[in-house]
Amino acid sequence: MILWALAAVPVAGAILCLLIRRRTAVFACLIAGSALEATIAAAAGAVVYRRGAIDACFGHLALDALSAFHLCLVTGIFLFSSIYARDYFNHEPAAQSLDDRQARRFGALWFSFLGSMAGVLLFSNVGLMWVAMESTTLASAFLICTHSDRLSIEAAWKYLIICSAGLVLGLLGTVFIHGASPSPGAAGEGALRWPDLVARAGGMNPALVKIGFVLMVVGYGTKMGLAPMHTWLPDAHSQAPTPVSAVFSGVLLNCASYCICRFLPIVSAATGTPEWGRRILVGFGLASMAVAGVFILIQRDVKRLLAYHSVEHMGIITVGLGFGPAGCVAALYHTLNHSVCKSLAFFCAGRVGQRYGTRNMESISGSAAACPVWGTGLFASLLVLIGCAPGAIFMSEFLIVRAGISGGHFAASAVFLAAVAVVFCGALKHAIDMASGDPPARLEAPRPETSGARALAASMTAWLILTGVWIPAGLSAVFERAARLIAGP
Amino acid sequence: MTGEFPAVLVLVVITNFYILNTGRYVNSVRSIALQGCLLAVLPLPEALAGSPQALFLSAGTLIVKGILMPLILIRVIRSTDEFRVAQPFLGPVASVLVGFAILAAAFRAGALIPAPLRPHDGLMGAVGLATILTGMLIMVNRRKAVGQVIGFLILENGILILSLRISRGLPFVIEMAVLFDVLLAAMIFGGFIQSVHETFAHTDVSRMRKLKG
Amino acid sequence: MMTDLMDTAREIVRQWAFVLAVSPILPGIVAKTKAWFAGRRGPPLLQPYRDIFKLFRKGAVYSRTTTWLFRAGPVVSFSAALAATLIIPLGGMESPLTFQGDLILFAYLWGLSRFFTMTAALDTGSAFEGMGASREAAFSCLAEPALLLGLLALAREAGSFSMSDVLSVGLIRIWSIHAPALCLVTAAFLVVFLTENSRIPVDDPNTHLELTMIHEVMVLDHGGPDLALIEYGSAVKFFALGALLVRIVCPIRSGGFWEGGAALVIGLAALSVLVGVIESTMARLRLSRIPQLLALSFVLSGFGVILTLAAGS
Amino acid sequence: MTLFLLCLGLWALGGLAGLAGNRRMPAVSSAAAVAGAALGLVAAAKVLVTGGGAVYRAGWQMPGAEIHLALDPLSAIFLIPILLLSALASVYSVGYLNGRENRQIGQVIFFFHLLAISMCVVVAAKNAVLFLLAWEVMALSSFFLVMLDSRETGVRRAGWMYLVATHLGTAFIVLLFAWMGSAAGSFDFDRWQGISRTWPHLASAWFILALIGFGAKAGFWPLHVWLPEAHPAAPSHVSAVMSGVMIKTGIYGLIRIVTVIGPPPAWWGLTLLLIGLTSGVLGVLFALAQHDIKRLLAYHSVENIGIIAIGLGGGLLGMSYGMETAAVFGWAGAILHVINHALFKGLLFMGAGSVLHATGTRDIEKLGGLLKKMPLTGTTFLIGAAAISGLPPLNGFVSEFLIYVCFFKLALGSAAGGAAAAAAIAGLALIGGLASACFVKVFGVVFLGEPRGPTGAHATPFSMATPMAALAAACVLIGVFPAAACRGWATAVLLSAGVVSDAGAESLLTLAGTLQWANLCIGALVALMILIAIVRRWMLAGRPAGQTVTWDCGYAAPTPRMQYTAGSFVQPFMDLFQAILQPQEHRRPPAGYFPKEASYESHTGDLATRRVFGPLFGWIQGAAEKLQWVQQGRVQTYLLYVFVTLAAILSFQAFR
Repeated sequence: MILWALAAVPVAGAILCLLIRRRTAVFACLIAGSALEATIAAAAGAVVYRRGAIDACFGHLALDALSAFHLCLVTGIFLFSSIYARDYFNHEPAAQSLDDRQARRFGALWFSFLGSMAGVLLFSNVGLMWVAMESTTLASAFLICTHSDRLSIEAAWKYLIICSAGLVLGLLGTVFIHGASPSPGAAGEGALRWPDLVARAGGMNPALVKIGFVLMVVGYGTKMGLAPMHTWLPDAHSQAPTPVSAVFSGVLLNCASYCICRFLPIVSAATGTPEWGRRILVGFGLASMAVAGVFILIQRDVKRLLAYHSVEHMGIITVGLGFGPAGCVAALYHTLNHSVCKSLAFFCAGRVGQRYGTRNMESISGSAAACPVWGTGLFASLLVLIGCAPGAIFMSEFLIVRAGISGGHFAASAVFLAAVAVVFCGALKHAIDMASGDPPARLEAPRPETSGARALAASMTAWLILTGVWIPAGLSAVFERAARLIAGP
Repeated sequence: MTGEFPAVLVLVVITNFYILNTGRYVNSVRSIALQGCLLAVLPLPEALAGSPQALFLSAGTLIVKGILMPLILIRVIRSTDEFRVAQPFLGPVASVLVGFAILAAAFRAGALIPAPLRPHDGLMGAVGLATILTGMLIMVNRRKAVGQVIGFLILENGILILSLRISRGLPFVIEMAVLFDVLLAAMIFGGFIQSVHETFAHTDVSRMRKLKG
Repeated sequence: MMTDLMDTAREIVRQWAFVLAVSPILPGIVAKTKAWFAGRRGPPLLQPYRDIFKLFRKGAVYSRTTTWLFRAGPVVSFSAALAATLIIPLGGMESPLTFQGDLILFAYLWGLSRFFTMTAALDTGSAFEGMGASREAAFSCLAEPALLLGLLALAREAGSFSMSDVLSVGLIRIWSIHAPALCLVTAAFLVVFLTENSRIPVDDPNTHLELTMIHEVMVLDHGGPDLALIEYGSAVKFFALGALLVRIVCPIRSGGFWEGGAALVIGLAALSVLVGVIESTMARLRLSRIPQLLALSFVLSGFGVILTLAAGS
Repeated sequence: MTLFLLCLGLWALGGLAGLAGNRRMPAVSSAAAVAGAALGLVAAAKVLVTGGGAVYRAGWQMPGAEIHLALDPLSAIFLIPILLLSALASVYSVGYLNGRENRQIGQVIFFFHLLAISMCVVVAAKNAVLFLLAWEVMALSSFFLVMLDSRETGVRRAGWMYLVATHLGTAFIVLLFAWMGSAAGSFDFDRWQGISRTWPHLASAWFILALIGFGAKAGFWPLHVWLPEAHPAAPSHVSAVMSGVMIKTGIYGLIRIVTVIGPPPAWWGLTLLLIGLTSGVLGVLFALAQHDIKRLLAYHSVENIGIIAIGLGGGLLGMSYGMETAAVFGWAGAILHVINHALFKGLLFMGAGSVLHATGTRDIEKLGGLLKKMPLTGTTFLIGAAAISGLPPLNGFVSEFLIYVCFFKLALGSAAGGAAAAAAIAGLALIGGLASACFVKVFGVVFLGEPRGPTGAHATPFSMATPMAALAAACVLIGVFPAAACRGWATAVLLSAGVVSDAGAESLLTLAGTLQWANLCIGALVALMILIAIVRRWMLAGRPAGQTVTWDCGYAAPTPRMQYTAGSFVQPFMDLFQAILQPQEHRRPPAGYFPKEASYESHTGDLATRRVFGPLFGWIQGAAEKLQWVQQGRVQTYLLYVFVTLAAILSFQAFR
């Protein structure tokens, strides 16, 4: 029942948005709808936490610890972004601002994006999961070019074509996994339900599963932004309106990583050793971190900078997943930290960019003085992002290294730290130069921020520091349970 | 028994080569339509064996891949005036030769794919693989947006063939969902190409290179 | 404990009295030797006593630029020199204050005296005195390692690193076994001795109006009792460093304080003559050559250490 | 332990009070700081006197982590300078910050208190995760303090270099802790004790990691590059704390890890010795060449860290050769030097801050004659300068003396250690000579002579003067009464560090005896100095004492411009060590018979920055720029990446 509700809210929201006339009402609808979805997701999460996995519709819809965790994260970030979106579009210059028609379209797409992501997490059937994943691409492509200018269309086209081509490989991977079962046809419609697949994994043809998994990693990895398939990511993140960038980076990538997670237990059961799959993940993760490091060093656009940070952090999460059970716990912890921190960073970067009228970091200086809330927030979130304690990301990276070392991955851990260090050097310079110095004289006196904006920035920062020094017991239990689903007990 | 249609499979390969060779997008789209119709034949034996789902699947494939998607593409081509294939990175002759190399490689690699179901049937796997690779080649090789979409559709067709070879097709619901998804994708691609055309006055995506680094 | 302390205090006072009484004669001997070489009659042997006495009775003139540091400089350098003599054993007996590590203190006391001489020089704001201080600093920081390495070589031979043990009668035995190492160290110490006492070929104590001078130029502005303290202090320094050299070269055995003291004074007189001879027969080195000379002395001590290490292993 | 926690609490309250942004808050915060420090000092003293420890444990929701604070003698001996200097610096800051915006003052107070708390936690933490967290908070809070005047480009650069250096160091520590933690199966330091018995072949790898990781914080050459940038940029009381105690947490970490790992092989000691010699000599040489007083002091921190490393190296060599007495002297010397350096470097930075506060410049070439205008600052600065030069009868001499003794003992006791000892002794002597030259330069040029520029100066406010006087007094007390100053802690600390196994060991008695004798000698020296000063005064009493201009070989009208400058003072050194210093000179020689203008300027950049890190970072940046072609914007190429990656992995998997 609750699962159906989760699926229904976005659909209803999308339809409602199309019916509403005024843009203010659309934004109210966005906030209300995503708040409702977040509440239901939290309730569902609580049920899962209390009673274990739940399902509906003959097991096609299901929610277990892993997907419940991701669902709560998705809906939470979505709620924040919806709140932020209203503020953001209110501050856009007149030429860029949404009119009623555009707002309606934005609202409908926004809800369908939410719905398709919820679908990815709710479908227990990996085939339908793929379909939902592909529809996130389709739903979000138009969100990127909300303002249809040349750059955003270029970015959206790259996003659309690369992600579609990549994801279609994921479909092929699903086919291979399906074909690897001893008798794929016999299982009928439930053949691709995840619990069944895991149960049958021991008897699967390992060679086919391996091919399937490689296809899967490349396919979903494209969507997740793993190098060298990440190329669409900086373009899309930088050109999308900031609330969309925040959702992209904050949760869309997580959904892709979630898809890969789902296949890990199947691979380790089918190949008889967990190491094979993990090695591939570690390789991709490290490559992403290295590539991100290179491009962060030479970046000039603040949103592209954040986008490459996403590449880096997806790499970190992937490496964590490749480091075994303890690494999975850390990777999930990191997923949470990255989502909160990155969306905060995007929120701040977006507003700072609006204030300066540019995203070029060389033209942004003294932002901490020029717009105290967002400039300071940008600096703080960048510091957390590059791994300064007591930010939560420091701790999760430490835990990943710990998992790597205790798993004997010395070389990988060393490369991991080296890549983090390169990113640190590059990004810190950008962060310092943006936050301090003298603001340009042309800026008019800052408008006072709404208390809602202040509260948003402050609460997210506080959360990041809080979880950096203390993980609530419930949260760590969630990580443990979800990690057990990925990496086995 | 599905897939006992060597002639159909050979025709699929020939359409691939034709698309690689042709200089006009309308011809490519016609071949895509033909390919869609050919794919619709593949589930027929199962449908004749009394599976209504296979019949639905066949009909769905025919409607979506044989009719709707080509129509969408033709409309896009008409509205954007992009009839001719812009000079690709590899010329038509080179493309065909590479296509041939792909085919040869696919026959070699198709034999490498372990097939628990029917160890002796090499043709279907090879053709599926060749079609996938051809789709990739076209996506990489064509400059214009329509060309890339055509490549994507061929890639998708290849996956369909290969899935029949590997696992006798995915479960019905999923196949239908995928079909629907692909249709949606084609529509959105179409819409996008139109806005690209409106904004840039051309659809040569290899010239959209403002975003880099 | 209390009686021990009283004994030590008595010994200290006795040693100081001895040093203060004897040391000014040594520059007198040097001057006499130089006069003899130059064919002059020269000042009387006891002239330094008279100079010091005369200066002590004078008043003083201070520059308006100076501060209390200018006045403190001579006090500190004189006390440091006098304190250093406590560590040197006179004759064949132990010095009043002796412990493992006293030779480090010995070396550092010169550093203290130098530090305050240099600051006092800079206190005048004079370019000349600043220049002197700068050169003093540069050359002494090369001389100090030479001194400490030489002491290390001796310490290794003696198996102890208190000055009294190093300069004990045991040296006679060491001369018979490790003469080369001791020769090297002696040569190094001679250079250090000449440098620290501002003697030719490093410095010329007599002509402080030349731009090339080092030590004397630093004390240009001092007068009266301050200058007396400086002069007296340099005599004591001559005594202390000279005693080190003399005791290495002739580690004679003698029973009591007075016999040993007398023997030491004879040795120091000989050293003064030697200094006079060197000053009369050699020219001052060019300023840029001085670091080379000091580096040489460092190498000599270092080689001495290497020899003792090789012998030990 | 309650006292210690109470101390942290008071500091925290003080920090939060600072945020209130009230005019009176600085005084309130520093009162809280002083009260907290007093409590903490009592706690530390109790530990040192009883030799026991105090423990506080609490659960912590973090994998592998536990809030485990414990004061053992080693922690306590580091805690003392931390608390002392932080509290004094807090008092100093009341006057120093006066005149800045309220908001800025609030920030400084908050981060300063955070820095102090995190330093305390670093030395008290017994859990690796807690240690790491405190370590990073320490780095971050000091980063914000360095960045206080971040409108200046130089300050931003300094902040960047500082945080990068310290964070790269942390990366090594993370690796080290993760590794040791997984080897020991726990992140508790107590469980790591003697870990090299179980994992003998890994101990050296750990040592190297610790050396790099903690060395970056401590400022071992060539990881010191951030020091000469960050210290001048930070407010002076912060520089005092950073240089005086924060970099010592690196030494603490190294000592903690080395003592935890187990018996050291000889090459550890040799490595530390070599690093120490390099840091010491190069640090002081580059200090000589600087004209910025705070930059110069920063290089002296490198030098003094070098001396500490030399002492530690000697201690480790003594342990590995089984020469307990030598080891005791090396360790005691190194640890005492940690305290001493905190005292005199804190004092010197505060002095430099007073000069900066009074004149508005850090360039020593523009200063002069300040002793008359700022007598207290000048006198205390002189004491600090003499102390850092290692001169008797001040505290710097005592610790260097102990280190010397260590090496003499090593040289006398073993042939193997002889060469190392000779190198150490020669190096220490050279360092000592150069340091005293450098401080003669600083003190002479800044405080003596006549003012060189038109800078005005005002007297030092009371709140700034008091801490300096206290520190100077501490320097003198330790110097004059070395035996009393060391007796209290040496036994407890050396026992807990595992250098000696028995409180009544002969080596400890030797240490005490030697110190007693040194005390006697120094006492004699001090008595003599006082006596002579009195005699001199008695002689001069009633005699005429004239006042005139400096004679200066007969110039009639000397001007301040004719004084020797710092640049000319160090010219012989620049000539001698030109190959290492490589100064960049800008000269305009006088031309013609009546030259109007001529000038000479020299600037000495850091060797490691220019020759190692600059080119390295430049190379990385250049390589990154070259790699940009990977992403040239053509979507077809991007698709190719996806397909080629797939093909590559599949074929790689197929052919394996």
